[in-house]
Amino acid sequence: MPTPTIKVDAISKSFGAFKVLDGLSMQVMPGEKLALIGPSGSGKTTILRILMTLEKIDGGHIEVDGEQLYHMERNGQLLPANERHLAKMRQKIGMVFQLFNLFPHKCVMDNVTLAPMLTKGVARAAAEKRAMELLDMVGLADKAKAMPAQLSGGQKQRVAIARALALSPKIMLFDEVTSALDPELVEEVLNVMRKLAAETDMTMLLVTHEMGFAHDFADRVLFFDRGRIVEEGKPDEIFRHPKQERTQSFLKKIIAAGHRI
Amino acid sequence: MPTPTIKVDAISKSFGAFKVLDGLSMQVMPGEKLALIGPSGSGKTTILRILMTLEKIDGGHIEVDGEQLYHMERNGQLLPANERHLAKMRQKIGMVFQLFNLFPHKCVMDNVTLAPMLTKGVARAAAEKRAMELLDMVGLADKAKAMPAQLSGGQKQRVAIARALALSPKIMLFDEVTSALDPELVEEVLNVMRKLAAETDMTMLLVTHEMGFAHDFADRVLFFDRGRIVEEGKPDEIFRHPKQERTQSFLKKIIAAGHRI
Amino acid sequence: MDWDWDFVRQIMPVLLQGVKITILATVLGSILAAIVGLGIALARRSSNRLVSLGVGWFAEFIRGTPLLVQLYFIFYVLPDIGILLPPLVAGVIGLGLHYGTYTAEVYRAGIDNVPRGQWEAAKACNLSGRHTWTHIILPQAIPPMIPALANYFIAMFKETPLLSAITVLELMNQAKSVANTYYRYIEPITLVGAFFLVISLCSVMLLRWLEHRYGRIER
Amino acid sequence: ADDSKLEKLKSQGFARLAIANEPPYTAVAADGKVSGAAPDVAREIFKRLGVADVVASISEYGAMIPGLQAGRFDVVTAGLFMKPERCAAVVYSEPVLCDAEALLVKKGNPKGFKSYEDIAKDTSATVGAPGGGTEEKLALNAGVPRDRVIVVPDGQSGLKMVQDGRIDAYSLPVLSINDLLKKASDPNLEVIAPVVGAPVYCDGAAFKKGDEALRDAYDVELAKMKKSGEFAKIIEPYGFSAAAAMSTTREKLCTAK
Amino acid sequence: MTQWPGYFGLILQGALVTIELTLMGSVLALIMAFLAGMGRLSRFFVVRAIATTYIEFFRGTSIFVQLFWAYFVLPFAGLSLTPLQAGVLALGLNVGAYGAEVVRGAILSVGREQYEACTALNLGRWQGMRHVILPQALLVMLPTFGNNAIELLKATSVVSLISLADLTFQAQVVRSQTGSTLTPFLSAMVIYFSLALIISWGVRTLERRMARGLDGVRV
Ligand SMILES: Nc1ncnc2c1ncn2[C@@H]1O[C@H](COP(=O)(O)OP(=O)(O)OP(=O)(O)O)[C@@H](O)[C@H]1O
Ligand SMILES: Nc1ncnc2c1ncn2[C@@H]1O[C@H](COP(=O)(O)OP(=O)(O)OP(=O)(O)O)[C@@H](O)[C@H]1O
Ligand SMILES: [Mg+2]
Ligand SMILES: [Mg+2]
Repeated sequence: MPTPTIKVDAISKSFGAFKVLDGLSMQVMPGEKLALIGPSGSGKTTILRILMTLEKIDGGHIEVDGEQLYHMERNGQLLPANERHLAKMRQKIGMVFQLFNLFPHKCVMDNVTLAPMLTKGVARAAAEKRAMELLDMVGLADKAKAMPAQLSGGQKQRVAIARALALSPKIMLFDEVTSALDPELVEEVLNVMRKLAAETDMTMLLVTHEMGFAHDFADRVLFFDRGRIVEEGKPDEIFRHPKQERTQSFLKKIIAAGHRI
Repeated sequence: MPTPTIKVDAISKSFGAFKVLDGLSMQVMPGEKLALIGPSGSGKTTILRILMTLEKIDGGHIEVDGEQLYHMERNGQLLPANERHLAKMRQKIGMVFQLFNLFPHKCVMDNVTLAPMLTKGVARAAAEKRAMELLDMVGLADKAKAMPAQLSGGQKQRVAIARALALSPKIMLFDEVTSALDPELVEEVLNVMRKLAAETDMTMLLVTHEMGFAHDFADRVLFFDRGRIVEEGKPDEIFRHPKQERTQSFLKKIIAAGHRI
Repeated sequence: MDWDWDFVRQIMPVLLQGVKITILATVLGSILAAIVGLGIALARRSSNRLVSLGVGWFAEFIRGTPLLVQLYFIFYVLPDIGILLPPLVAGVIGLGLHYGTYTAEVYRAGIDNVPRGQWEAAKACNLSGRHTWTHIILPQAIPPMIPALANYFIAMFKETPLLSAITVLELMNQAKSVANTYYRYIEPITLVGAFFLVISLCSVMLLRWLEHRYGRIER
Repeated sequence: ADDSKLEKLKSQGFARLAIANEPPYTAVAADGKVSGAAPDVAREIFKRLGVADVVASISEYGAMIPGLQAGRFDVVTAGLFMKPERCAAVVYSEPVLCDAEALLVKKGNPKGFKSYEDIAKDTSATVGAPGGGTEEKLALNAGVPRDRVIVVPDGQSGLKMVQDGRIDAYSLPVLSINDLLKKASDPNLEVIAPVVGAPVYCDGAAFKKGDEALRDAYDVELAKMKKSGEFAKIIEPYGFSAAAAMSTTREKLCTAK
Repeated sequence: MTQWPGYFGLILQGALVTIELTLMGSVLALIMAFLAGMGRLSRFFVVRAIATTYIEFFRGTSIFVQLFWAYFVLPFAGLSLTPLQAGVLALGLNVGAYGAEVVRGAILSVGREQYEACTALNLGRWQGMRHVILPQALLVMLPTFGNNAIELLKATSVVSLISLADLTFQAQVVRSQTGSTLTPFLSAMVIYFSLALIISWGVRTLERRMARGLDGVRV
């Protein structure tokens, strides 16, 4: 069995007195596409943010690609990671946010080339060549010179995906990337993600309320509730034959609200 | 044939150079439940806001309950309506907003009783009695003393519905009342609206992206595109056998995006 | 007491002399305030509690006491510990320090107003701290600050008459001096008012333009 | 109708005085009580005129004449020396307090000032004086350029500026400077008095134009006090010379060139 | 040798005058701020024009000039004010003009959707203002009003120009009577700062009171 790309081991995380993650463990294998579903507030976003090092953990361990994420080994001892170690580990991980978080003062091209040029010292010409390939892939080659404010939500999100890909991460994290979009614009983003899933062997973690897409896209689905994984399995198992009562009632409500699975 | 409750006659409305409504006409019969669907920016919200007198019209006429909305008859002449006339006409109409728009500094009870007490001079005791009935109806009798910030989105929206009902309008306007809610909370609001549709003979206009709900709820569906009504008919006709190409492509995209109809 | 246009003509050159000093003091004071403000804002973000709290209280103290008294202090008390400043320099330092505590708030708000998502996106792009500041945060934080900074510039301009307390011959002092020489008060003081009004109205227009130009970043 | 002002003061029971924050013309005791040569004389005269009390408020020099003109004060007794321009702006009583000009300099008078002309000649020298005061005008008339005459807000500031070397000399009437120096008791300072070529000046009580009747009544009482010696009794403890005040007249001072 | 206790008493008397000025000035400023701030949002052009003129005039000219006018020029127009009245008038009108912009900004900061909810509930213009908009706007205004009150406190130091025996003025008197510079000015600064702290503490307490249960409203 190959090393898991991500190995989360009994991590916990609280905000003040509120325990968001409670001894959570999970593993993600190389190239796996994972969907994280569950009710609001169950900790789905939090685990992605922890993997992206946007939040600290209170306890437990995380390995990415066989290396400790929040700890460094020095002379056989595990020390808390310093900023240099974190920066090194972050190279393996990219993230796309619900609200895109494009840099509003930079054009599309600069949004995509900024990080490779600054963090990897890629020359401008090379960075722009790669950026054009990526923009082409997300169908926005003609918007390279546009400012983010001139784009629709769906276009912004596709730029955000290109920007994350520009650093060639091994792992991509997607947090409800379509939930801020008009329904008509959702499809164009999902199409890009389908293409990505089909064409690359990146490991992908996806938080979503689009059960239909989660079903088609994921190799495995994790159902979260109150900071724990209540149930996991193949999409068909989870969506058609959920075992846990909590999962059943959640899916029932979602269906009643008019969503297709 | 009875007088239509709402009669919209060739109205037009522009924002700057952009024509949002373009010679739109429609009629709504007493007690009818109408669903307005269509792509983003097609003018659905705008027509509701015009009926609520939140926007002015540039041309055309609107009759509510047989009376002119934006005009007054004086000595056989049609004059632009003054504030007094508008206030009189507004008594017939209530509206529920996408973002609830509760008054955050007043408790639930005060939100509901404020308008009846101020605009109709209802005594506090009577207003509170009626408010309790309404809160009971929307399932929130126990939250009367809560502040809006302490409520979930679905609860807020139900308070907003009770608040609008407190003025006993003949017509209720709903603008995407569930689209700001977490999927799990959508159902509780739709339930209240189903109950309302079943129990009262109010005329109801509903803008929504929840095609499934529109299908079950409406007597008639209007499909908007670019400020015009492209197609209208019974829900089954529109959703199962749309005649216009524009309607077909719109519904296809919505379904592809994972919504059930 | 009647208005005397001949007198106005006669005193105009002297008053203009005062205007020059007033503007000089304002410009130098503003530059200092912009720098001091940034220093305070950064010091208050410092992870060293001693620095952030110390600077914080110092700034609060400066902000809570009148500039007039501070000017007296700088000019008349500091020499006792060997710091002897020329009047204009003392005035500029007083203005710069006092208004620096205000601009510090502007810097702070400007930086805080950059959405958290931008910091996070920068991290997700693996940018270093320095790159995040120079390429992402400051370019977004500074343009919206410009109107607020300009506002303090105007406020400072109107407080320059205080410098007369430390013998700077700015506009108000010139006017008083003229008035005391000829025992006519209405003309010089009214002219000072008119100068202030004209310059403020012009700067209000400039401000509107700045707000329009830099006020918000489209997202 | 001319006496109406005095009648008004009598009936309200007090007169409003503008005084300067400048010992020994004015002194404020630790309990806040105002005394000093100028207000003491005024208090006595008003008492004789039938006005029971005086209410003194300390004012900036620059604010005195406008305050008088605006009807804020009934009289200014603050060491405002009589000079032709001032005589045109207000109406003065007969002379009350007289004093010559002095210069406060560093010990040993390093620049050797004897007169305002000496200051004018030394192109690096600066002199401080109260804004709008007699000294400022004397210095300007002596040819000291505007930018070397520093307007100093008050005596204490002037003293401090000489101590700190900001100005080379500070000019005030002799008695004021002596008082300042006494309080500072700084052995490194020295007073040059009187300034050569500067006239002896006298102040008088200054009234608003139109209040000539009141002024005349004031003069009558003042003259009586001068004659009886009570005047000397009041002002001499403060260091002023009654003889000086009696040796000259308003007319002389107001028409001096 | 110097009778310090007595002179501190004088300084405290000055502090009382400063407090009195600050309180009365704040009341006047508050009234003017609401009148002019809401006036600028009026439907009637004339009301808007008057409010705008007032605001621009008093923000445009310096407080020194306004004080001088109130004290020395108004009497020529037959309106003779005591120094305290003139001080309160100038300070109140001046700070009121700044406050008016705060009131206006706060009213505008209440989201459009709140106005629309009022219309949809058929509340009249004034009813909506009184019951829905102002209560929310008040909370937004409060912190800035606190700052304005501190500005007013500091501005009282300039009334020494019109011979009002406030804190700064008494410090000056004590300085020239005792020959000591450091002690009176340092005491004055400490007193000013304490008063400023009291104001900001008061405002914060009030704010916390009003914000209870109101997480939805921007504070
Ligand atoms: N910075 C924070 N401070 C305090 N509480 C927080 C913070 N971030 C998240 N939380 C809380 O942690 C819980 C889990 O949040 P999280 O965002 O992970 O949920 P989620 O599963 O992504 O929900 P959703 O579907 O609504 O996005 C929530 O109750 C949230 O309120
Ligand atoms: N106040 C306004 N100023 C300028 N343009 C406006 C304004 N309000 C609406 N519009 C524009 O009018 C068009 C129609 O808007 P409307 O809100 O009616 O659409 P909609 O059908 O409700 O769309 P959605 O489904 O996104 O809510 C849009 O293009 C919108 O940008
Ligand atoms: Mg989330
Ligand atoms: Mg809409």
